Amino acid sequence: MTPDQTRNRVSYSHSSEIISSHRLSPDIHRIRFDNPILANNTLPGQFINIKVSTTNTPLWRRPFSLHNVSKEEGWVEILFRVVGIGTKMLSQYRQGQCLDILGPLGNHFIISHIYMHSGIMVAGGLGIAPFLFLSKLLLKDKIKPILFYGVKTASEFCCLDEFADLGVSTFLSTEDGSLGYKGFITDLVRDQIDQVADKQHTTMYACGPNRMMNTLGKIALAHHIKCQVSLETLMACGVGACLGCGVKANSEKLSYRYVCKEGPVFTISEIDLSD
Amino acid sequence: MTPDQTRNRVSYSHSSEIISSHRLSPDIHRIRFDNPILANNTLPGQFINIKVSTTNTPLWRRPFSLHNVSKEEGWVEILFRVVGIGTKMLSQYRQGQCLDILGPLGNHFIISHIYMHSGIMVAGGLGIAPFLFLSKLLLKDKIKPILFYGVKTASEFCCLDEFADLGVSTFLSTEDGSLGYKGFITDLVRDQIDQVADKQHTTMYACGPNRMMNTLGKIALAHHIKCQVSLETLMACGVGACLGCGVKANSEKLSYRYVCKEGPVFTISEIDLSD
Amino acid sequence: MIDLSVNIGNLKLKNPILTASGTFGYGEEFSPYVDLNLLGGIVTKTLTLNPRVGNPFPRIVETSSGMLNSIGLANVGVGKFISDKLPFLARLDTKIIVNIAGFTVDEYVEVVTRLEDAEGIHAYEINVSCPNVKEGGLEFGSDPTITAEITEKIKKITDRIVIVKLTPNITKIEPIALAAEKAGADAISLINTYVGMAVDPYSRKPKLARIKGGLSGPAIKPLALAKLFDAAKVVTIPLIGIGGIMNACDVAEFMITGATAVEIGTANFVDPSVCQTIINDLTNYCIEMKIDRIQDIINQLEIE
Amino acid sequence: MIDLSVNIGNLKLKNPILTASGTFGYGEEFSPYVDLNLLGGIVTKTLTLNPRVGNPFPRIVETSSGMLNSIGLANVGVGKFISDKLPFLARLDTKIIVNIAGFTVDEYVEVVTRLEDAEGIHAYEINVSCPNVKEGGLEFGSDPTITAEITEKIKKITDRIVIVKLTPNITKIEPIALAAEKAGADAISLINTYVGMAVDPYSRKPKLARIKGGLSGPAIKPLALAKLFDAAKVVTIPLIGIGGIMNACDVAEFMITGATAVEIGTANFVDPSVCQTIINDLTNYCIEMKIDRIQDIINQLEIE
Ligand SMILES: Cc1cc2nc3c(=O)[nH]c(=O)nc-3n(C[C@H](O)[C@H](O)[C@H](O)COP(=O)(O)OP(=O)(O)OC[C@H]3O[C@@H](n4cnc5c(N)ncnc54)[C@H](O)[C@@H]3O)c2cc1C
Ligand SMILES: Cc1cc2nc3c(=O)[nH]c(=O)nc-3n(C[C@H](O)[C@H](O)[C@H](O)COP(=O)(O)OP(=O)(O)OC[C@H]3O[C@@H](n4cnc5c(N)ncnc54)[C@H](O)[C@@H]3O)c2cc1C
Ligand SMILES: Cc1cc2nc3c(=O)[nH]c(=O)nc-3n(C[C@H](O)[C@H](O)[C@H](O)COP(=O)(O)O)c2cc1C
Ligand SMILES: Cc1cc2nc3c(=O)[nH]c(=O)nc-3n(C[C@H](O)[C@H](O)[C@H](O)COP(=O)(O)O)c2cc1C
Ligand code: FES
Ligand code: FES
Repeated sequence: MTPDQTRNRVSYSHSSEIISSHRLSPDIHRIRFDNPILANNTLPGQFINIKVSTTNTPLWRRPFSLHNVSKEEGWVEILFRVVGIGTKMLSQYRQGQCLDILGPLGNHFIISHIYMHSGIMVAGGLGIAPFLFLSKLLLKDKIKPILFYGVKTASEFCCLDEFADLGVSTFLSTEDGSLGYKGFITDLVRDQIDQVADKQHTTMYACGPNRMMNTLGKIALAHHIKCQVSLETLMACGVGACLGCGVKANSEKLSYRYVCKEGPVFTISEIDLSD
Repeated sequence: MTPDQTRNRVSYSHSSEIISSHRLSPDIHRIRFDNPILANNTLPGQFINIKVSTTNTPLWRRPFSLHNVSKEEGWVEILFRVVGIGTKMLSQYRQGQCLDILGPLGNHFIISHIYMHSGIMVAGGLGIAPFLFLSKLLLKDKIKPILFYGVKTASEFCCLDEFADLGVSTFLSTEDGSLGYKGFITDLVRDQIDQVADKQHTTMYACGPNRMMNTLGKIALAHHIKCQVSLETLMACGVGACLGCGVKANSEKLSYRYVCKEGPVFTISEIDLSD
Repeated sequence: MIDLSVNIGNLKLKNPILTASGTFGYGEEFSPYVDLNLLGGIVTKTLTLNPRVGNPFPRIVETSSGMLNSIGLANVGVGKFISDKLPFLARLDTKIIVNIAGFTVDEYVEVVTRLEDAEGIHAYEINVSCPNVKEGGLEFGSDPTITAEITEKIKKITDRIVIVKLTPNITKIEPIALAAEKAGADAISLINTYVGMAVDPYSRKPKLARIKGGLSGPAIKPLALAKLFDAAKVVTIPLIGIGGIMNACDVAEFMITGATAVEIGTANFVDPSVCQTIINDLTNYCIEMKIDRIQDIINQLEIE
Repeated sequence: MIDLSVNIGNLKLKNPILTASGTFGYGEEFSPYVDLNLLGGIVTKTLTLNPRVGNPFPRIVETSSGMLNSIGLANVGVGKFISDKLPFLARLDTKIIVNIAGFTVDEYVEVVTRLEDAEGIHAYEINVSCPNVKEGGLEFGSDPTITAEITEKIKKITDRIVIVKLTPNITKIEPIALAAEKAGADAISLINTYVGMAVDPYSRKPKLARIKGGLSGPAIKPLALAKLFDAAKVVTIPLIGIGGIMNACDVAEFMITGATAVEIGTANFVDPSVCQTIINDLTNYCIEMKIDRIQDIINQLEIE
């Protein structure tokens, strides 16, 4: 399926019950929602837009990647960091409470059975969120998942157990050297890329800070590896109406791509992350 | 102590933990807060002003009478009906969560040991709230508490057990006749007033809809009974600053009394409830 | 049966719920969330003569009960609208109101001229909140004379309903509303966004690339209502209320104050199916209030 | 040590935190909640020549992130202020700014004349948002000429600092700000409340007895900031920012945009000790930002 086709999929808004809410570290939380329709109609890279308050503050919904999904059990999970009022409120909801969820929204990572032997996921910080879901799909398609995952300091790592249980090959980095490679994850990717994958038969998936993804794009280009990046911007609507979520397109004439509708996943060559 | 003296008491604002929150009927709730300072410094008729949300909606605090207080155990209780967004939010907080409470605010019912043998409390609907606290104080002062309590239909009665346990003589009315006297509580008061109390040695305390209190005022006047009423108005600040909580004073020249500061308890003759 | 229909001049709307320009795309974006045929009408994103990519980012900021936007009239341009967007809209069983703007008076006229040849448009909404290039960027709509001039010139070249959408960024709305009425406007819609800004106290930068933007959402509802009240006192043509409407009670507030219809803007971002919810709830409101026709509440503010 | 002091002309404030007129009573009301001596200054409730009971009730309405008020300048009148309220204020170790208004130009002058004899006042804040009885109730402050006239006449009779408090209910703030500056104002404070209204959809009545009132609170912060930005571009006298400030970050936003000091209004209702909290947090903000003097952020908006 191409990203284009998913655009016409129906997306739903309805009240979903919280099945569980866990604090994984002081500021990272995981919430599981009961929502069979959503669980059955989403692909990795897509996101949901959650109304976190019952009042007008905060006014906008808050977007989160689908982190983990069980079609069988009919639930979806998000993984998030508390960074402001919306995520704070979200972290305080408890099992049994209901939230209004809109989704699935946006396009998704593209997996190609035809040429892919492996998929290289590169996560910076909370960019890890969509990759548990993606790993599962890669495995289902018999494609080897490889994860590069960088954070500032070791305590920020999430879900390492889950990735290990799935048998994902994992390369870690921390900026302070407290675990794994000391430095940026992009440097580790550059070091290891020749070893880990057959460049013709792999795709790189990246999610993290724009600077990280911009650097990765260059690495991918230099190595002739296909590269898809998942972007974050401010979003008022999430459905393509407000025109608030643009990124510069990689084109001669100034133009923009809208992340909620044309993304959040882009081929690196489509967009310009240079500033 | 006169109402005037209490005005200079210190009132505090601080975060109080919810010890318990119970739903007494579909729309009536009781919350107990841990707050020893408040419990030790308040008298019946005073109120607290609660910040029910952590955001700017709703913006104002919400005022509630002190319903029940334990100096010994250091807690205070409010009794409230869910009527809008603020009370809805309040009803959803759970044990262990904290809310910012400002109080005690306002003046209080005056109990006079000198002449009082009994105190007649007249409650309409949620006007019952302050009378549990008041009953306890009357009893402590060896003054007989008598309660007239009217609601629309029997299911709306609250705390009847508590009043019974204290030994408060209780007269009930419902508009639909489902329990007690059928009709308005003011009619029941008019019927019974000669029997229940020695007019020279009693005070009437009233809390409920303005119309009820206006009628009561007339009854009290006709019978030469002292009458104190507790009023409700919209309140932006609760501390005498916004000038939003006025009621007409009973004076020749138009003037207002401010409920949060000069009230909420007034001698019926001070104010004009006629419209 | 509750009758929700209202009339804007000779344009009969199924119900008073229109979508506000710039908050509902070209309609299509909302088809997964709303049965578009249920709407009173769709007001499309402001069209300009030429396509516009819009302002640099960030273009949006969330504020307390509101948001700022400086989208910069990004739109596909009148040509592409007619070829790519209008066919979808024209097939719908609802009224299509095309919002237009220009950077000179002539551009306003030119956009309408181009649209006159196209089918499926029921009305124009004239966005006079555009910066007037000749007058140093002050909004056209802050000057009654220019507002009248634009209205008159457009009325001359079309038989379609002409709605003039006013800016609230003015001392008094009355002279502008009167000027639009005198110039032949069939209706007035009000209001567009209020000029606002926001600053990041840490980076010390404005939160919008273009520094200032337009405030919308429930924060401005009391202001919008007061402007409507003022306009309702002086004009007799139908008024369309806009500003911070989130639910059916808000709609009733505006209609009671003098609006014949309303437009729903920012609320669509919070809940893309809100218009449908509001239409349902409006029926319930009528039932609760024992009203057969929603029309009966228009301008029924009770003042002592 | 962080230096929070700022100067309004030759008036040195301990810190930029003032209380807004009408939201802090005559100071005394807040003594249980705030150590008044810690404040940059106290701006008192608008005084008029004669005492006023104010408007009928309801006078206040809560709105989304804001509130409407139509208190109607209820106040004790200048005489009783001097005898009953000022003695308490004069004993405090903070600056006392007395806000005044009139219903004619002469009344403004008369109120100041009366206050000139009293001790303990550091500055006047002139509330020009009053309805001008002669001009059919339009606010004095919407006319630059009248604003200048009031300012000039008051400047002539006092050596105290004169701050002119502007209304936001105007198309452009620049001409009024310039008029006040040219007429000799030592500083400008902005803004007063925005005209708004609210309706009860069930009773169909306005929620305020006087129909319209003034909107304040966080809802209007983006609007107030934009007005401040506009004024800061044209005048050189110090500006005092007002509108929706709830916390120290908001204070920083206003100062970066051009305010030398700020006034805290509606926030006092939500939390009567908010001014003290803000002063503390402002020190923390400076530490976090590695700034020694809060003055250094004034007008430091970074624009590309
Ligand atoms: C498609 C998409 C998927 C996302 N997936 C995840 C996820 O899986 N897990 C996760 O933790 N976060 C994710 N985010 C980011 C998340 O939406 C924001 O962290 C959240 O909206 C912040 O809300 P808040 O109210 O807590 O913060 P605010 O109080 O609104 O803001 C706090 C800070 O965060 C910044 N911020 C706010 N919203 C965003 C945003 N959308 N993108 C970047 N910065 C922002 C603000 O500028 C501010 O500095 C995603 C964002 C997008 C657009
Ligand atoms: C001194 C005082 C003591 C009070 N004690 C109690 C009490 O012990 N128990 C209790 O249940 N309630 C009490 N109230 C009333 C209580 O404060 C309101 O019910 C509450 O503020 C409503 O908040 P809300 O957000 O749920 O309603 P909103 O959404 O704000 O309003 C819902 C409806 O309630 C009305 N309303 C709102 N505030 C008040 C108010 N202060 N007075 C009257 N009507 C109001 C509104 O006009 C509206 O019709 C007291 C009020 C005062 C002033
Ligand atoms: C993101 C955004 C874009 C807008 N674009 C336009 C526009 O192109 N033309 C226009 O006339 N109004 C535009 N508006 C203003 C709305 O149509 C409406 O007048 C305003 O938002 C107030 O209504 P609301 O509070 O319901 O949003 C826009 C508003 C928003 C929030
Ligand atoms: C209840 C109330 C009463 C007010 N009274 C006055 C007044 O008497 N004089 C005056 O100049 N401003 C008055 N104001 C306006 C405030 O001083 C301030 O300019 C405005 O509220 C905006 O600031 P805020 O959003 O921080 O409240 C009043 C505001 C409120 C809310
Ligand atoms: S978030 Fe509104 S268009 Fe993308
Ligand atoms: S509630 Fe503000 S003065 Fe009483």
